Amino acid sequence: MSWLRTLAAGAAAPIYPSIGAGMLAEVEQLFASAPGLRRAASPRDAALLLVAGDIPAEARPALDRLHDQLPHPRRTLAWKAGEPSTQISARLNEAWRDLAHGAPSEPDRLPDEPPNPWRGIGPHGQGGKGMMGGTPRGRPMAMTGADIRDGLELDRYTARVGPFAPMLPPGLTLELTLQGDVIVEAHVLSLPFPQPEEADLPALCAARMLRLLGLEGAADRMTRGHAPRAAWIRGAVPAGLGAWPGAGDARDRLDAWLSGRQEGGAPRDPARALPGLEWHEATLLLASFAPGTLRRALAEAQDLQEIPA
Amino acid sequence: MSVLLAAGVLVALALGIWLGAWFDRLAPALEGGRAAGPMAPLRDWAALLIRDQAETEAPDRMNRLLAPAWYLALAAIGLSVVPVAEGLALWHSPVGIVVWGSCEALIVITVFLHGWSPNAPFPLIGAYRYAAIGLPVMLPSMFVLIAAALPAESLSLIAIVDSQRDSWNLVRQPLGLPLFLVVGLTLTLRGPLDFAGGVDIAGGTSAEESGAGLFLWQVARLATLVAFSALAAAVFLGGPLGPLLPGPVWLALKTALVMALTVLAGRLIARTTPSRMLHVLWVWLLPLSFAHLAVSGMVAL
Amino acid sequence: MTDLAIILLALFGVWTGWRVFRVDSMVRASFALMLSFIATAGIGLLLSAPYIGVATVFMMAVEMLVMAIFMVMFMMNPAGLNPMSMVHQHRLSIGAGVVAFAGLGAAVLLSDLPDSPVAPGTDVVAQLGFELLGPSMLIFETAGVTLLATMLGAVILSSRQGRFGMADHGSRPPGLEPGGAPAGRRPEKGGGHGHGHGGHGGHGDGGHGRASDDHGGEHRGHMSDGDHEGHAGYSPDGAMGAPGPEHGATHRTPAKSEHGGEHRTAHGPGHAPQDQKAADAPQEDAAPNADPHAHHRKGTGHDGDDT
Amino acid sequence: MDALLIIAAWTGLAALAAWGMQRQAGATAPLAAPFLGGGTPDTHAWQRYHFRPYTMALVFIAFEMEMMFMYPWAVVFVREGAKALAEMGMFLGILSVGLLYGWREGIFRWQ
Repeated sequence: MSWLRTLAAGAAAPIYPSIGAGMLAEVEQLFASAPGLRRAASPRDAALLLVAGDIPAEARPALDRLHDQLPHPRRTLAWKAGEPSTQISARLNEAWRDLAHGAPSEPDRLPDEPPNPWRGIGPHGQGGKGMMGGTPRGRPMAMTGADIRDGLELDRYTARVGPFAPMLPPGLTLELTLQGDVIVEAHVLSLPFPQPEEADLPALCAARMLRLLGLEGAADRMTRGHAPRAAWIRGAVPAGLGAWPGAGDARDRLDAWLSGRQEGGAPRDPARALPGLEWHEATLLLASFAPGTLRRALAEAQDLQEIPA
Repeated sequence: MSVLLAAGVLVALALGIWLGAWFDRLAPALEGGRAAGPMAPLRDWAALLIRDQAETEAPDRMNRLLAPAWYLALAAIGLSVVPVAEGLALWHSPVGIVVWGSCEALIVITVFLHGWSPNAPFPLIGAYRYAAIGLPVMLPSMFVLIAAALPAESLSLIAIVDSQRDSWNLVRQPLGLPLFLVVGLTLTLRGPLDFAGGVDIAGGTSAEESGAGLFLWQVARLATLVAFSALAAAVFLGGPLGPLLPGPVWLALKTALVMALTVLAGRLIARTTPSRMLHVLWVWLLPLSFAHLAVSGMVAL
Repeated sequence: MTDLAIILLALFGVWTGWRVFRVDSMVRASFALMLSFIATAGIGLLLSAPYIGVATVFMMAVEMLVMAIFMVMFMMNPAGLNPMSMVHQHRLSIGAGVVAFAGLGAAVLLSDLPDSPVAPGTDVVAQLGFELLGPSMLIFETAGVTLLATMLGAVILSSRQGRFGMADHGSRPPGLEPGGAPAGRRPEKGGGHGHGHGGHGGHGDGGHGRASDDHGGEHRGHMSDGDHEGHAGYSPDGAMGAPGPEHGATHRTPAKSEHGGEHRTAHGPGHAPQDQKAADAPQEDAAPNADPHAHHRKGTGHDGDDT
Repeated sequence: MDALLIIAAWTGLAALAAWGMQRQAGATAPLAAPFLGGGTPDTHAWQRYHFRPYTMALVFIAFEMEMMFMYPWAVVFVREGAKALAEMGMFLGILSVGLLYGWREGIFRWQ
């Protein structure tokens, strides 16, 4: 199958970036302009894990989990601040060519243990008893709770999302409880990583929202510094989403960015606004604030909450 | 004869899949990005095929394996009812547009299964979102195809093509193609109607897919693009009708045109939130297709 | 040849029908049933009923998808992660099955089935159309009215948010003049609204059904009150209420506390004992009943306690 | 008969291709874990999933059932002329009432 490997080596390198402190803007520029690189939507679609910038010690376990979710063959590359993007781009391309030609894959970083022991437990060895009991195949089943919109007692799914989730600002970890695709509870576990001021540039902020609206091409175009070519950009953002006094709503902020202005207002405790929102609305809301603004607002809210306790 | 025709459909499908993938790689040029050469789709597929397919935690293994197969098969079945030349289709169904409608309904199920089977949160959200949008999108599709059946006095696609000898349905029923494009974007999981995917859910139903599974899914999406475009070409652009060139060539050209249109629309229109899109579908697009049917009825009388 | 195909399809239909009851996953069960219907549709196709056959596939595909969605929504262990049995009430169902099989079998064997093959080239679909517009017109229009009733019934039974507020809070139109009595018919036992918990629109509903009902239900009314474990008011058009300063302290309360307890913190002190009692009482029978229209029945049923 | 053969052939071919190409080898536990951007879930993702537009789904089924009457109607529309137009107009008129009602009650969105 060497012809298949030769063919594959010529393809764009599929990369999942895990973005650390200070590298958000640079990673975005890299994927918008460097040739031969493709930003994968999830690690399953990637062969290379790009670790950009410094990853704080708290985020290391998450990085290990992410690493192990890349299918074989896989390889990790670190991109430290200061290395020019042409150089990292060349390294990434070379690593992909190696992998395509059969270079060895990296082993798992975490031990091969299920989240809970289950083998041999229960009447059929599936790890559980009865209809809902035990930990069938290693995990318990979700249990019911009342919904905040219509009160139906359906299951609540609790998970921690982030810090390297593609739809959240890098570094932000949320503990979310979902009913269907609506968030019924949200807590901030870790703040977004600090980013340099250039990450707050209007064009980059607008591009992040465009990506969430499915306009990959237009977002790349904005990142490269041109006006986007797309229809229904404003209209696609629901009116009134993420409205704060003095900060307008998400649509206003996108408008401001599209016309090259920095948005002015800051939200108060944005995480509190998440419950009650559908998933897409929630991601749009978080993306409708510049990373720096969002980080400050989340940090302030955390300080506030710690005092009365 | 039938076997030859079936082989022809298969070859056309394969070529169409490659063309669709290439269109996808050409489109960035419109936005000042890089256009890729004709080999690019093959390279991308090879890159998928040399990688492993990751198993998920306690998946519905059978459905995960077969969802791409059903998607692909439905595209091929849908394509089989499209007349390739005047009066000639692989499947001479007297109810061609109902067959296509069934394929649409089953495609929604297939996408749902694809998102359900890995037992992971983002694919699951994608699956349910898509079901919520995919179901009501079928209504405009039915209205549009029924409107096309009025002047033909038949549900057969051969008769519908035949009824366009004097003027194409594109002229008689100008709203038809734009409305049907909405259906096409939904069935091929593209752009403003790609509610099965999206960055906000890390690729949605495909978020846990890798290797050959992802390859098959992408190929099936493109196959559906080909089938949809061929059907749209037959219903609105007169299919194989045309001067000088033989019928199949005309059909191929018109199919390629509709494919390009769909790719463009998918790239240039923003995707709103699912709740809002549901509202748009029922409150705007459904009455619009109602009106479309009424006007087409008047014109046909 | 056709006979063989019909036999094969019938066998496939029976086998997939049997699978419905043997699989653990609701999704697999629904779509196994769909395959069974598709096999039947295939037989229709062979019996020169192309429209009926293909339309069966169309209809059943859509319906089984919706059924799968609802089954997953309301059934315990929907994916069959723990093995389970889909079969209940064995004796009764075996009896019912045998009777149904015998009855239908007898009907097929004893009735005088027509034996007139459709002439090739007949436009069956057009005949169906003429039938609809001719002799069966009344049936056809009746179907329209029936389906309208279905749609209205579905909306009334399952939709909670109506024009005039939550369905289980009475959902009554506003007065004809400002401050007047609500227009429209009064619900038999009186709705939750207008029962004199001045200012607190919905709090009188503490006695409604399950405590969890209010928990979600009063959402709209409470947008600015800052309770409910800290969500800043969702209004249906996606607008976010601005979180006010009073959102501060109550927010970090763990969500899984009893609903009654939360209500105490949420309501003013004057309301607390009464609401606590009202909220606790129905919680006893608050089995996880996820049936959407159960709200309405339960809601009105408990209303008397409160008023 | 042809139709069934065509359907069976395409389905069979596609299933064979899927079966032959895909290899779902048993993955290690960390590789199989669901992707959450580095985070972890508490429970299985499969759950009593809250499908928000449930009322819409019910109304949709009723509406779709009604649409099935329109296919045979379309075939004879031109031949029957005004009569067909009037009848279907009445039929659709009755059903539009249902849609209007649903729209007023706000069912065409996430509940």
